[in-house]
Amino acid sequence: METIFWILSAITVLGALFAIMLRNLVHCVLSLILFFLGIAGHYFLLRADFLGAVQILIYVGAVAVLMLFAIMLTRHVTGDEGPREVLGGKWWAGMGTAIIIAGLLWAIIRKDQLAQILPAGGAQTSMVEIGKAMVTDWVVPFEAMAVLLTAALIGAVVIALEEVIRRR
Amino acid sequence: MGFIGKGLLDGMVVTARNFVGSYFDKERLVTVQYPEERVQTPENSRTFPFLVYDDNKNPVDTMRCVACKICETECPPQCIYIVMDRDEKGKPRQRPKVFDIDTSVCMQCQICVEVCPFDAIKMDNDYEKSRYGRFDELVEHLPDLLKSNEYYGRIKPTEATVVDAKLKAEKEKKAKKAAPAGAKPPTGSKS
Amino acid sequence: MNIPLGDYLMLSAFLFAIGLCGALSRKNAIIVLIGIEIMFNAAILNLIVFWHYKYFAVPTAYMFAIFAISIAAAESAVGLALVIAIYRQYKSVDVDEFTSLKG
Amino acid sequence: MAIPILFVLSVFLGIFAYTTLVERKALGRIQNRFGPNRVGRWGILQPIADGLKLLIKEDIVPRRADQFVHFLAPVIAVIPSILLFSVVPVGTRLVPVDLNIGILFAFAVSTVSVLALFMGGWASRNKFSLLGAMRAVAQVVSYEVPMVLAAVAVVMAVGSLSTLRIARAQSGGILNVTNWFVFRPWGFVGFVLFTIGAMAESARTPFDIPEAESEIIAGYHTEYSGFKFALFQMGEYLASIAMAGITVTMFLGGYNGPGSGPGWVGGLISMFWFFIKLAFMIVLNIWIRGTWPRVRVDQLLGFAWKVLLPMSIANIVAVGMWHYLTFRPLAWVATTLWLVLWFVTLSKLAATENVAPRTYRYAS
Repeated sequence: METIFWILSAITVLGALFAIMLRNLVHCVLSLILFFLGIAGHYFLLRADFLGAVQILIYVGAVAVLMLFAIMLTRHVTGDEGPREVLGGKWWAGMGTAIIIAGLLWAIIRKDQLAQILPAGGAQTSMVEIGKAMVTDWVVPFEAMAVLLTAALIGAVVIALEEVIRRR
Repeated sequence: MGFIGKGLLDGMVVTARNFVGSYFDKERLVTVQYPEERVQTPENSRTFPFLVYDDNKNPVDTMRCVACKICETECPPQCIYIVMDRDEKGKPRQRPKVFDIDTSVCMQCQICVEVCPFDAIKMDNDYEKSRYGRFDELVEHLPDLLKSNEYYGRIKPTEATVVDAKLKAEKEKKAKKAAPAGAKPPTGSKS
Repeated sequence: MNIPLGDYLMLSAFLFAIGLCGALSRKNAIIVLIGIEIMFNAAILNLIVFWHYKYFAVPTAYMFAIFAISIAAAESAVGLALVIAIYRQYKSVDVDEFTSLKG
Repeated sequence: MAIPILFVLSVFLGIFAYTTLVERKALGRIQNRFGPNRVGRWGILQPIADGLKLLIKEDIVPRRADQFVHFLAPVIAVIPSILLFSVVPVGTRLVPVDLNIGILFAFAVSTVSVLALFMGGWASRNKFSLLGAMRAVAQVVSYEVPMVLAAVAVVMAVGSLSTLRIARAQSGGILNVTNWFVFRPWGFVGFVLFTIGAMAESARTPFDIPEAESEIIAGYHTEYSGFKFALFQMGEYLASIAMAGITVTMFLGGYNGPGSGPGWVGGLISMFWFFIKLAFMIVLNIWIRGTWPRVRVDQLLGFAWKVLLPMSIANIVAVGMWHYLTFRPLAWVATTLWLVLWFVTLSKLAATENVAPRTYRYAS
């Protein structure tokens, strides 16, 4: 179990690092996919099977593919950044912020009893339970989500199609 | 009655009929199993030239070619190369010593056949000429080029009948002409 | 499973920092979006870790995670549509060049 | 655990090899030709010969290609296809893995395969490859939606995502046959929708625009040769066989059939029925491939979003009606009417161009 955890963590961290550091945009997205898969593996390890499958289905199957499409539509298809500098002028600001936040979180986590081993949960939350919870206790957020997704769908289409409509 | 997708279903019926039919009805099959069976080529199809001889027992001596080199000069891509055969004294025998056709250059125009006064060169319909090399292997030499008159009659029956009749008539005419002059052996068989 | 809860929290803290670094320091709008996605995922991982160790029987955290994933998907769809629209306007995806709102 | 996995790997890879042969033979016969018939009697050793040929062929990588991604793409193409088999219950006693999120797992895994297509097309640095990759992504992403929604209908009826539970729910009835979901109005519609979606997802011929030979050479695998090409083919075929297996499990009653049961004998009979149905699905795929012309890109996407998607949503509503109308004859009539109504409406809406019936001047 621990070995799997460390392997998955290594995959996840490396994927995330490469995703923000590589020069080639498509490579960035591909390593982002590695990161997503690592996170899905963590979900499976944490016995959240449904969430793991949803993670792969939505992030790998939809979000990453959407990003690839956006790269294809906006840049030279090879995805290379070109000779310009990769990081912005104030890269040290971003780096510094990240280091400070990581340090703070590390301090908080080390300090508390959070670092100790906790017993894992009992029986698996079944799909049926999740489904029931979604349409009883959580029906309002669920419906709100439906509205949000519809709005996002229409909004995305309208924003991206603007040019075409104007051309006509 | 039409509904969406009816055309697709009709198409599937057609292909199913083809599938089943091809097992029972040999007429449907459009392909032949090549090395075992061959397509009958049309009589006037042509590939490369060959030299005709008359007597199966003695092909070299009974070939009709007299090495007159008309075909060599007429050949548009100049793929024919002829050297006349000579006896020890240097007197020309009326037959080629070397007769080469570079089949990689030959464009199968049949002009050599048209110009030959002796009906010695004819077009083959053998299409299996693939070789393992590009240069020497594609040059056909005299022994490969010699083919019998029966073979010619077999691949191009109509044309061969006409040619045979013509040659026979010529021979008779010559014999008639030669008879008064004396017993001179007809050309073509000198040995 | 005897992995300390803290290890998971450290992992997600790291991932969050990496995502933040990417979102703040890169010039390319798509990489900024990638950084935001990484931060989202780190947060959801945190949620699921706590669910696993403390509230396994209750699907509340699960619900939150599912909703968060859907929101992230919607967000990235709209974000990428915006990137495409901005690219049409400026012929660039460099966030430093989108300065027409500066006045 | 180990035996089913070994079984899956060996048997389904064998089925893959011989599917290529059967497909070539059947396509030949459909076009009034013999298929391959040289290697062994009836060409029975043809798959082995093909495999050997592809193994010893030179592996060409374009100089400007993105070497790493170019190498990775065919590998990724195969992995999800093999993983798909892990949730297909082959017999009552032979279930590789019974995941309680089986169907969802299958869809999640099958979405990964699109990445392989994209990576292969993008890394080749070839405009045809890239066009193929773009088409592949657009197509797979669009067809996933109606396919998942068609599966949702079954999941709603069974109340579980587990493939084994879905297969079990279809046992019983007369001869173990009448409870198959394909013999329900919503099940039949779902079967058609899912089959179309699965065909599009694995880029089989009526929807093979990612590799349309006459338009973009070979699409995303234009620049692949040798064994990498073989891996792409293998991934594609395995995915389509696995999708056929999932279709069988969800709509055609899985391993259920006359005589299948929990015992050893019943288990063997159930495997027999499963493979018979799998063969039926494969043959149907080949038959369709041999018959229908390739659709145009805009037709393809329009069909997914304008016909399949509304139809699958209507199908979900039909399952709800089926569930709540406990008086079965009424449920039959109501769901059938509802689905036919939608079908007629959508087909009327889809046929926007009124093309006059074609008159032939010379043909009869």
